[in-house]
Amino acid sequence: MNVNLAGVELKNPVMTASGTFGSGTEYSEFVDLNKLGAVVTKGVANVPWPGNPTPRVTETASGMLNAIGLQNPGIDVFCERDIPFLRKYDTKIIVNVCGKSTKDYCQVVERLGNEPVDMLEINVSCPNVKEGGIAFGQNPKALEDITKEVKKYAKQPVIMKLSPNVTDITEMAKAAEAGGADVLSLINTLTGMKIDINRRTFALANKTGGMSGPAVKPVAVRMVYQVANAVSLPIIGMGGIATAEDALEFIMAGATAVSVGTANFFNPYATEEIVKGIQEFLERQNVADINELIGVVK
Amino acid sequence: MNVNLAGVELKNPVMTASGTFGSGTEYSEFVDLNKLGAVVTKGVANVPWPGNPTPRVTETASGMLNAIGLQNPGIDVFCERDIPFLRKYDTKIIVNVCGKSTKDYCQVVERLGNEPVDMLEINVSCPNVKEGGIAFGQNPKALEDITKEVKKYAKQPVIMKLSPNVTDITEMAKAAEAGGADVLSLINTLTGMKIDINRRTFALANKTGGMSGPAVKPVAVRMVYQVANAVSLPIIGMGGIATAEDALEFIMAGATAVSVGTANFFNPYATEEIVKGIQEFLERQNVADINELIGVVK
Amino acid sequence: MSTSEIKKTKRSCKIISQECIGKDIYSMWLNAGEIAKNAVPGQFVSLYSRDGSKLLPRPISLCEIDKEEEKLRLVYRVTGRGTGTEEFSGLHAGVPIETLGPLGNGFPLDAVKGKKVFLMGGGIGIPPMLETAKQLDAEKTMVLGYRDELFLNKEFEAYGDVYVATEDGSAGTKGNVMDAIRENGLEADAIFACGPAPMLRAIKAYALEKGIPCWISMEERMACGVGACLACVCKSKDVDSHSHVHNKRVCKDGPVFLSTEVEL
Amino acid sequence: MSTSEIKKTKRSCKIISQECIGKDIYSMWLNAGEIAKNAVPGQFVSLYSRDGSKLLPRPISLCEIDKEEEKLRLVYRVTGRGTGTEEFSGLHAGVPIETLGPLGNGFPLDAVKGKKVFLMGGGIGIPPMLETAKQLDAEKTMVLGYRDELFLNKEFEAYGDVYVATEDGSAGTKGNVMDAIRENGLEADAIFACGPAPMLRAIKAYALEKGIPCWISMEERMACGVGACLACVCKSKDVDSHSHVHNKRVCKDGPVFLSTEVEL
Ligand SMILES: Cc1cc2nc3c(=O)[nH]c(=O)nc-3n(C[C@H](O)[C@H](O)[C@H](O)COP(=O)(O)OP(=O)(O)OC[C@H]3O[C@@H](n4cnc5c(N)ncnc54)[C@H](O)[C@@H]3O)c2cc1C
Ligand SMILES: Cc1cc2nc3c(=O)[nH]c(=O)nc-3n(C[C@H](O)[C@H](O)[C@H](O)COP(=O)(O)OP(=O)(O)OC[C@H]3O[C@@H](n4cnc5c(N)ncnc54)[C@H](O)[C@@H]3O)c2cc1C
Ligand SMILES: Cc1cc2nc3c(=O)[nH]c(=O)nc-3n(C[C@H](O)[C@H](O)[C@H](O)COP(=O)(O)O)c2cc1C
Ligand SMILES: Cc1cc2nc3c(=O)[nH]c(=O)nc-3n(C[C@H](O)[C@H](O)[C@H](O)COP(=O)(O)O)c2cc1C
Ligand code: FES
Ligand code: FES
Repeated sequence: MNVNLAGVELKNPVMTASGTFGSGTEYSEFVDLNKLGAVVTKGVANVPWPGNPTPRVTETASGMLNAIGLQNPGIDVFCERDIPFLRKYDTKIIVNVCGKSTKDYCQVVERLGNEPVDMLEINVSCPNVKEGGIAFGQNPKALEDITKEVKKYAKQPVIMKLSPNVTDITEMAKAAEAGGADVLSLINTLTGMKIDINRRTFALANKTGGMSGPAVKPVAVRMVYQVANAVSLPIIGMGGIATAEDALEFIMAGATAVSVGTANFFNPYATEEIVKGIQEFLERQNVADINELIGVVK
Repeated sequence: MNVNLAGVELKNPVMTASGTFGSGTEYSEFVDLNKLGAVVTKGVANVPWPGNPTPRVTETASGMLNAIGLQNPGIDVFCERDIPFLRKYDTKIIVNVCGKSTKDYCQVVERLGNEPVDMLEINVSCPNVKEGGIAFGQNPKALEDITKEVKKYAKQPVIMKLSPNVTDITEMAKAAEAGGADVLSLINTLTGMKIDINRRTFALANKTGGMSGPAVKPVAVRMVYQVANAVSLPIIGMGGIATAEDALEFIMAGATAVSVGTANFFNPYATEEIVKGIQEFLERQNVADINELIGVVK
Repeated sequence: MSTSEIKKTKRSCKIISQECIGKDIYSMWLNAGEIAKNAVPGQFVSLYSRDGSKLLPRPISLCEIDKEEEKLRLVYRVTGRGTGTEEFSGLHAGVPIETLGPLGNGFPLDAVKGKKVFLMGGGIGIPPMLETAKQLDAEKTMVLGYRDELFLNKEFEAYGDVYVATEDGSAGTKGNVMDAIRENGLEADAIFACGPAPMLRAIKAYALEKGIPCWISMEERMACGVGACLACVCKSKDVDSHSHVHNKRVCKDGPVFLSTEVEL
Repeated sequence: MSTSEIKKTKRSCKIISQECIGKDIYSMWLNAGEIAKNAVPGQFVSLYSRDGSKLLPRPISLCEIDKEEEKLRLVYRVTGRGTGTEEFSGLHAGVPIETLGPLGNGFPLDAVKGKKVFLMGGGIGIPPMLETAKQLDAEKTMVLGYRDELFLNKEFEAYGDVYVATEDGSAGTKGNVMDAIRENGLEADAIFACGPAPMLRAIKAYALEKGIPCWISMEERMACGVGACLACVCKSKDVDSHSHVHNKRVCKDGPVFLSTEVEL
C-alpha cells in the first residue's frame, strides 16, 4: 500500500484533510493514528488566530458549509504541543500552513524547517478569511510567486493546496508547478451560501462558507483528473471521500494519495476503515501494487 | 405573486429549468402549465443535434451528472410543434438557445423574432458539448461579444445564462450586462466526473458531465447573491431548487424568478407545489408583495 | 395502444408483501391504485429511495398486474451494498414507497395474437415476461436463461412449455437461451424478449436469420422516466418522434422496440 | 472529572421505546452499551440521521442514565418538517440509531455537594436537569420554565420542590423562571441551568447579583462534536486550551461552563 509523495514514503495513501482532524488528539480516541499514511494538521499561522464568529457551520444536502476562519493557536504552541504529540505515532506529519501575507507563510515555513515534520501543505485556498488565503489561490501569477517564495524557506517538500473556485484548475496547477511545488493537493472547499428564510438572514455569521462533503465529490474527481493530465506532480485528492470506493475513484483519476475530511464528522472511524477497504479491494481485484491504479482511468 | 423580468410580467416567479422539462408536453400530464410563471424549453439549435452517446446521466450524492449534449430537433421542428403546443397555455414561453458559433445562435434568435415567444435564454454555459457552449461562458470578453451580437438580432428580451465554472461570477455578469443582456440566469451545471471503479471507466460516456440537484444549491445561492450585488439586471436563480423554501432562499438572495430543474425528475409535481408553497409562505408571513422579498437578505 | 392515452401518476404505494425468492432477488407486491389500473405488460414503474441523497428513479418492470385489486408485483435484484434496491429489499409490508408509473409502451400483444410466440427472458429480464405470458393470447413457449439459481420459472408453467438454460448447467440446458432453443429444437413465429444486451443481440440475429418479427425490451440509465430529459436514448433506424435524430427514448418510445428498429 | 478519561464511542444503539410526551416533544430510551456506562449528567450524545443527505450530528443531552442496564433516555423536540429530529421521532422500538458519545464535560456535582442548589431548566433545556437531579447530593429546588404545555415536571418531584413558570400563565407562575424565583421567594447557594440564551443571560445576571456560583449548559452548531473542528466555540474569559484565543469549544470544554467564564 506504500505510495511516494515527492520522496516521502507513506505506508498507505490515506491521510486526514486539514481542519477536520485537529492535530489528531481528538480522533486518536477513535482511530489508531499508526494506521494512517499521514496526519495533516489544521492550518497554523505565525500567530494565534481567533477565527470567525458563530455560527460557523451549517448543513447542506449531502454536504456542509464551514466558515471557521482558520482559528489556530499559532506556530509556537503548535510546535510545543502538537508536533510532539504526533511524533509519538508511526505516521507522517504534514503541517498545513496559513497566512495573511507571503511573509506570514514564509515565517511559519522557515520555523518548521527545524521541526520533525515531513511535509508542508500551503493553504492558499481558504475562502473564509478576508486577507490571504484564497486571494493567492485564484490568480496563477500570485500562486506561482508565493510558491517560489515559500520554496525558498522550506526544508521539507511543499504541497500547494488548490482552490476549486476557479475557471481553469489546470492553469493553477501549472502555475504551482512552475513555482516549484513538489506536490499538489485539491480540492479545498467550494464557496457557498445558505439563507435562513424564516429569520431572513445568513445561516453562517460569515455569510459565505466553504462547501465540503459527498456533495462536492464529482467536482473534486473532475479536477483531480484534469490536473493529473496537465502536470507531472503527484496529487493528493480530496473532496467528499467517505468510503474506500470514493478514495479509489480519486486514485484512478490520478491521485497518489487521498485526504478524508468531512467524513470524520459523521464517521470518526472513517480513515481507518478506508485503509482497510482499499486493502480489501486490492486483494479482491488481485492488484499487487496500488501504484498500478493511480490514473488508470484515462 | 407577479414579478417582472425586463418588461415581461410573469404570474409568479416559478419557471422550469431548460433541459429538464422538454417543451412541457411530458410534464403536462402532471402539472397544469397554466399555473407556472414560464416554461423554459430545452436548448434548441439552428439544426437538429444528436447529442452524446449513452450513458448520459449518473447519480451523485444529492445530485446527478448529465451529459445529454444538447440533443434537439432544430429550430424548424421546434417552431412547428413545440411553440404551438405551449401557446395553448396561459404561461410565458422562454426559448433556450444553443449553438456552436455566434452565427448559429444569431440564426436561431433571428428566426424566433417572428414567433410568439416571450423571451430568449442564451445558453453559453453548457459543459457537455465540445464547441460553443461553455467556451463563450468562461471568458468575459467572449461573453460580452456574443451578447452584443445576439442582441442585434433579438426581438424579445435576452437572458444570458451563466456558467458557475468560473473564478469570478460577477465579472461574467458584468460582461453580459455590458453586452446588453436584459436578464441573467444562473447557475448552469458545475462540471463533474464519476468513475466506476469496478469497470475502471467513466460513469458517463462523455467522461465529464454537468452536476445539478440539491447538492449544488449552496454554490448557486452564493452566486446569485454575488451577482445581485454586482449588477442591476434582474436574475433568474436556479440550482437545486426542490421546495418553496429553496426557491425563497434564491429570491431573498436577489433572484426575481427561479427555475426548477432536477427536482422534476424526482417529483414531477415540483413546480406547481413550489408555486403553492411560496403563496402559503407569503400568507403566513403577511408579505403583501413577493417583490418585497427580492434581495431582502444583505 | 398509444402511450399518450396512459395516464401516469406518482404516488406513495404501500407495500403489501416483500419476499426474498432467490439470492439477491426480491418479490414485492404494491398497492398501486390507478398505476395498476392503467398498466399493461412490458411497462415499468420508477421507484424512489427514501434517502434524500439518492434522487434518481430505479426503473423496475411490472412482473404481475392485478387491475381488480389495484396491485402490482415487482421482482428485482439487489445490485450491491448501499444501493437503492438494497434499501427497497429492507422495507416491510405496510411501508409506503414512492412510485411513478405506468411508464413506457409495453409489448404489442395484438401484433402476435394467435401465433406461436417465444417469450424469452434472461436473468432479471425474466419478471416482465410473466404478466406478458398471462395476458398474451397465443401459443406460448417460455425460454428462460439463468446464471445458476432458478426463480419464477414454476410460475410460468401455467401458460405453456417452459425451457430453462443455466450458465453453470445446474438446470436445463447448459448455456444460454439460444442454446436451449437449439438443444430442444424449438420454433416460433414471433419473439418477445427481455434481458441483458448480449442476449438481446443474439436473439435479434436469430430472429433476422429466421425471418420472424422480434420485440425486445431495452435498458438505459434514466433521469425523468417520462421522455423529457433525453437521458435514456438508443440508436434507432427511423428518426425519433422527439428530436428527429434517430435517438429513441427507452422510457417513452420503449422500453419495447422491434429488434430491427434499434441498434444494440 | 477530566473529560479525557471518558472514552467516546460511536455505535448503533437500538431504540427500546419511543413516546410522545408533549406537543413535538419525544422521549426515547436507547440501548447504549458503553456510552451509557461512561456517561455523567450534563453530557450529551450526537445522533445521526439515516438519510444520506443529512451528515451532521444532532446533539441531544442525556435526560436519564441507567448504567446498570446500559440505557440512556433522551428527550427531544422535533424542530420542523423534514428535519433529523422529525426522522428520529418516527423510529420505532427495535430500530437502530447511530449514536456518538458520551460527549462534553457534564455538571460539576462535587462542587455543590450538600449545598442549596437551584436546578433550572427552560423548554428543551429541562431534560438534562432530570439525571442531574437524580445524581446530585444536595438540597435541590427545581425551577422549570415552559411556553405553555408542561412535560417532565412530575418526574422531578421525587428530588425536591418543583416550581413551574409558563409564558401563557396556564400553570405556575406566569412568566419565566426568574419570575418564579421572585414570586416564590426562593433562595440558593449555587445554580445549575440549561435553556435558551436569554434565560441563561438572566440567570447569569441573577447569580452575579447574589454572588453565588452558577453553571450553565450552552448550545452551539456542531460538526465533529469531539473538539476537533472548532465549529462550536463560545467566547470565554480565559484562554482556551486548544487555540489560546478565548474560544472555548462547547462540545469539548463544555457544554457546561461557569457562567462568569463565558460570554452570552
Ligand atoms: C425499463 C427498465 C426495466 C427494468 N426492470 C427491472 C426489473 O424488473 N427488475 C430489476 O431488478 N431490475 C430492472 N431494471 C434494472 C434496474 O433499474 C437497476 O438494476 C436499478 O435501477 C439499480 O438501482 P440500484 O439502486 O440497485 O443501483 P445504484 O447503483 O444505486 O443506482 C444508481 C443509479 O443508476 C441507475 N442504474 C443502475 N443500474 C441500472 C440499470 N441496469 N439500468 C438502468 N438504470 C440503472 C439507477 O436507476 C440509479 O439511478 C430495469 C431497468 C430498466 C431501464
Ligand atoms: C449540547 C447540546 C445539547 C442539546 N440537547 C438537546 C436536548 O436534550 N433536546 C433537544 O430537543 N435538543 C437539544 N439540543 C438542540 C438540538 O441539538 C437541535 O434542536 C437539533 O440538533 C436540531 O436538529 P434538527 O434535525 O431538528 O434540525 P435541522 O434544522 O435539520 O438541523 C440542521 C443542522 O443544524 C443543527 N442544529 C439545528 N438547531 C440546533 C441547535 N439549536 N443547536 C445545535 N445545533 C442545531 C443540527 O444539529 C443539524 O446539524 C441540544 C443542543 C446542544 C448543542
Ligand atoms: C471544518 C473544516 C475546516 C477546514 N479547515 C481547513 C484548513 O484549516 N486548512 C485547509 O487547507 N483546509 C481546510 N478545510 C478544507 C478540507 O481540508 C478539505 O479540503 C475539504 O473539506 C474537502 O474535503 P472533504 O469533503 O473530505 O471535507 C476545512 C474543511 C472543513 C470542513
Ligand atoms: C438533464 C439536464 C439537461 C439540461 N439541459 C440544458 C439545456 O439544454 N440548456 C441549458 O441552458 N441548461 C440545461 N441544463 C441545466 C439546467 O437548466 C439548470 O441550469 C441546472 O440543472 C441547475 O438547476 P437544477 O439543479 O434545478 O437542475 C440541463 C440540466 C439537466 C439536469
Ligand atoms: S429518462 Fe428522461 S427521456 Fe428517458
Ligand atoms: S463541534 Fe467540532 S469542535 Fe465542537
